[in-house]
Amino acid sequence: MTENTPKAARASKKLELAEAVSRYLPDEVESLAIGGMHMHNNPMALIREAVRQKKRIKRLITSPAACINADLLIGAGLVEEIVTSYVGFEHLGLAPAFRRFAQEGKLKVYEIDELTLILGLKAASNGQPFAALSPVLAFSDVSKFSPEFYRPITNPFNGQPAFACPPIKPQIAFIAVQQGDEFGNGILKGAPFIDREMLFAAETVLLQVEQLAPSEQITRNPLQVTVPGMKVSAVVEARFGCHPTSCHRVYHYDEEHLKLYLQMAATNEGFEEYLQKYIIGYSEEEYLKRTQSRTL
Amino acid sequence: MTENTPKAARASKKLELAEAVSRYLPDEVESLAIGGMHMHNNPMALIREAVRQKKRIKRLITSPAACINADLLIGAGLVEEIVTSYVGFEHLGLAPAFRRFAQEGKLKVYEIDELTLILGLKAASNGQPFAALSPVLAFSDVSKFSPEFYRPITNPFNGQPAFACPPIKPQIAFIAVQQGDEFGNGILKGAPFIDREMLFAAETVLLQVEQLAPSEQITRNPLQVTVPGMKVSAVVEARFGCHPTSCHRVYHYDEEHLKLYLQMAATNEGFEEYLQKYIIGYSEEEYLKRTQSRTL
Amino acid sequence: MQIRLETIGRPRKGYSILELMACVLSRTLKDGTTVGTGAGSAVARAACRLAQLTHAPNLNYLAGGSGAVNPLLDPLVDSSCDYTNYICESVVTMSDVIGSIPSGTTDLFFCGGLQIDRYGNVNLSVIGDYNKPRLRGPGSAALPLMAGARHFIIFMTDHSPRSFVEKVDFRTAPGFLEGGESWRLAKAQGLIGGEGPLLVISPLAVLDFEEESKTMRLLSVHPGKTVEEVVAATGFSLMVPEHVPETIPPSPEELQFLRSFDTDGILS
Amino acid sequence: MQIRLETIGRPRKGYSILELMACVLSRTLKDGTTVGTGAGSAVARAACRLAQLTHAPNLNYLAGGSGAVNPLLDPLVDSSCDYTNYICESVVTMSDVIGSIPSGTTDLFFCGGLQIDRYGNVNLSVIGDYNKPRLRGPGSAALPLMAGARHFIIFMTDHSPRSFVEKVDFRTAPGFLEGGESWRLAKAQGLIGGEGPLLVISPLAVLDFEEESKTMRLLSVHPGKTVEEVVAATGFSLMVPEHVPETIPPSPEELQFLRSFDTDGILS
Repeated sequence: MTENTPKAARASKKLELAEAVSRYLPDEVESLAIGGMHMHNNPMALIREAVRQKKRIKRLITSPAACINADLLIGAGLVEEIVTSYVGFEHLGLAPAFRRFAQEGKLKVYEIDELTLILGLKAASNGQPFAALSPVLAFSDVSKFSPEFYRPITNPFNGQPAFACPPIKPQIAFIAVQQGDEFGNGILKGAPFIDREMLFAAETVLLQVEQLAPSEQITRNPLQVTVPGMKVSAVVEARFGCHPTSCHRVYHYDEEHLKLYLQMAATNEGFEEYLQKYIIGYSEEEYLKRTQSRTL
Repeated sequence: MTENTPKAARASKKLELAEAVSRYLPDEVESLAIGGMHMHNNPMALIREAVRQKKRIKRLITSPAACINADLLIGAGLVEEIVTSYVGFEHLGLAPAFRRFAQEGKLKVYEIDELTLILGLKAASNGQPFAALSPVLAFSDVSKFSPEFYRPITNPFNGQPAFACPPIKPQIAFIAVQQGDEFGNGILKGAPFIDREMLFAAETVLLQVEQLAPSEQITRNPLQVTVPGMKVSAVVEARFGCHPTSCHRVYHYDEEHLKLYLQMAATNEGFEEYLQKYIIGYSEEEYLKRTQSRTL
Repeated sequence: MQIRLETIGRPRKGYSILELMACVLSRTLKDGTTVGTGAGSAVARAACRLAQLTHAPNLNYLAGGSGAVNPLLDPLVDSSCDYTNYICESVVTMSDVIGSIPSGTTDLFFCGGLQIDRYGNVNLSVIGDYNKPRLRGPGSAALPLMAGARHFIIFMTDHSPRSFVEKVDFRTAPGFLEGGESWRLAKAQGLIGGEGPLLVISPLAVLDFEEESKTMRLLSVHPGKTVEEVVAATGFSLMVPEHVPETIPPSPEELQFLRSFDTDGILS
Repeated sequence: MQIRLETIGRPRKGYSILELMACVLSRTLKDGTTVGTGAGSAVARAACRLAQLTHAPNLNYLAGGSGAVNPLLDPLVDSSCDYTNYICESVVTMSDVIGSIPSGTTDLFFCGGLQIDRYGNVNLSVIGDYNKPRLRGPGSAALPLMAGARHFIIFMTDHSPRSFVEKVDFRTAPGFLEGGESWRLAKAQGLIGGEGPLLVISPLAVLDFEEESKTMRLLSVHPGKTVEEVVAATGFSLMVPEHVPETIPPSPEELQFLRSFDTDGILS
């Protein structure tokens, strides 16, 4: 293929973290989807930067199981409403900011089941008018309390009741991958969770890459490159960018730090202290130094 | 994990080709889904065996692009109706038996677009009452001529028209993979096409494996084992079992033989001659010997 | 990170309550079936793996949203989505896992809750008013789909009048609705695919549901617990048969298998 | 298998009609857009790759149902699902590819047909009666979704009164329906997401659609062909502007790039 060299160079999508967030996120984000599940593969560098830049989010859309990714944005007072199936810290406990804001009526929660969330995203990326849902959902209170996502319809084939969920089409999605190139091609080395569903449904995708590598290297086995560059608007390199959550096959979650967060975020004051101690005014490099130092 | 050895042995799902087809296919199959796309990864060994055993198929369900997999069953007079988006030989020409049977009114064709086919399969595996389809399909005649798959409905969110496709739930699916173990765990080394959608929608899956290997070897990198054994009823080893179609990363399609088939299958007599010369009364081993000998 | 030095070399005398629960659950799992587990379900995963190692070599199980099929639990870890779960046989998508509930292709699911009522309805969402709750729980996960699940087992980490309540504040997972009559009506209308909750396990007891009325019934009390304790810890009137046996404790063999993969002592 | 010994060392004088078509199509593709190709679309794939190598380095393209993104065409092959297409950048699912048509996330699709009419409606299904056709074609593929595609280009391998017809026997891909009025009505109702067919290319000519009436219009005739030939080969009254230029032939550079990856001479 030596004679087969393009005449013009391709544009790189690589940006600095702050630049990517400030360029692609309006100050009032209509809807933001955040990838990862539980304490794994959360795009935390992007999320911390959104906190630093105080981007307000009208609607936060999570994967079927959100964790500190959602909790941090909520605690920072940036989120008006959330579409989710679950926000928690799995075996470590409940999500403190989510809990506090919801209990104080300061966060509108659209609680929907995991399948509806996935099918809503798929309806967006497949250009479907809505996702048809099983009538069994009538027996759960989610269909009563989040009626926007469970519109009663009739199954035309048997006359039985069913539900319709509108397409869930995030304005922006934050996704973290282990490896990627400057054109936005990404490799999910571990679990894909529903990151692909999110990025195909979203209008604009910001890709956080643990390790940026030359494109020839990333695309050597294209079958494992399941995040296609064409869906990605900006690529940000962020080593340990999923911290304190895990980055599958690269590092484990930092249970100690997650527990510290849970403790501090239990009150408004503690949460504010957490932000001041680790995030606001600090670069990602400084964040990592500070969180790894046990003597601060 | 040495102390962690199961008390009882797991049952193998490995069967001889003839045994698998005779045990799992009734003489009148309600619906059969066949994997692969175009002249690639077609589960031909299973299909030839269904022809040998003269299994009648009420409804044949293909991937978005069927080839000789569908044409052979149709030419053998075994298929009553077909649900498909495309039956052809891509750059090599039209599908001769499909064409002849349809033109003579001996085959009911439910022609549907590719997305509807995929969404119908997904509706089955996701337990959805139906798949909601875009109103743009009203402008294509497929929605008029296959009304069973395009039931007019109203989008409850905006009052616009839309369509509903019923779940497509095959009774049996034939799927070919490059590598697998005796428990039905399979690795799609090349394109997955819509083989996974089919096998998740089907009640019973027969897995044709190019190369059977010990389970420890197959499951060494579980992330590439995307055909889970739990969905598979029987595993059949069939070397060159996709011939004359390709088996991605193992062998190319046999263009010479496909052209020979196209020529012979152009008439009823020629098709019958093809069956007698290569399939009926011959084992798969004999089939391969005969097709590879250019002097028969 | 997450190295549990304190558990290495811990004494292995007796058994913990989580080990007992894992053994009891394991025994209910049938060979050849497919079982789904969810978030924070180390006990459920342990039960599945234990069943595979003992009486159910052909059982298949899914580790929650990870999509991992038949993790070897090498070793057992807390998080359902931990990469360790990918030491397994195959991997399916999240949508494959969740879709298999309403499609009825997974035979049994495990689920947990903050509250459960006498008919097996489960609440994992809110306590108090939905829009300004006294306690905001994590949320529904896959629980609303349980009316489509063929069977499900409810795992309660607390057994007190706060968690075993007369009526759940929010019905996340539908159990037998308002009891036998309402259940049979919904079944007759063809709207419910599944068979309802099969079993409830708590730190005190094993319970199921009486066939006709679908009210919760005491099946066995764990060793060291009494019927009276269970009744007092239950916020509704529990159906108590005349003879309530003791829950069969883990056998030495069960414990040996369990600890062969729970080397970090997650269940201890 | 499929070794084309006869093409090795073939003379490379002039250019073939397929090479011309690939060059013309390539020039229509805009940098930074995403393009979808379908079954048996070696020319469309070649056009996309050529565009990447010349004026559109940031163009992305999909090789049909293979889900392969940006195949290097190393070398160009006939089948859209050939494994050779996986010498590429990334791989998406079939559903990702097809879903991107009605969702409007792919900017342009290529499609072909057995018949096309004056308003750009395309038939790939049947000629004659649907239930007992004179000719049973391969079938719809993704063509019915074209009313949702942002743009599409129609590639015709035959240009004769049999293929360019007054009215298609079966409307597989909707073009501008029954012309400008019907099109504007459907657009006004919000039922059509796309902008309709952009261009038609045949072995004789390049054509587009007049803005108001949406009837097919001759844009250029290929070198060596005449306006009269094109008109005679068209089964409906074609809109012919006063001055019809000649299709610009492949430049030496275009041919050099094209043949750098078409080493098997698929387009020769």
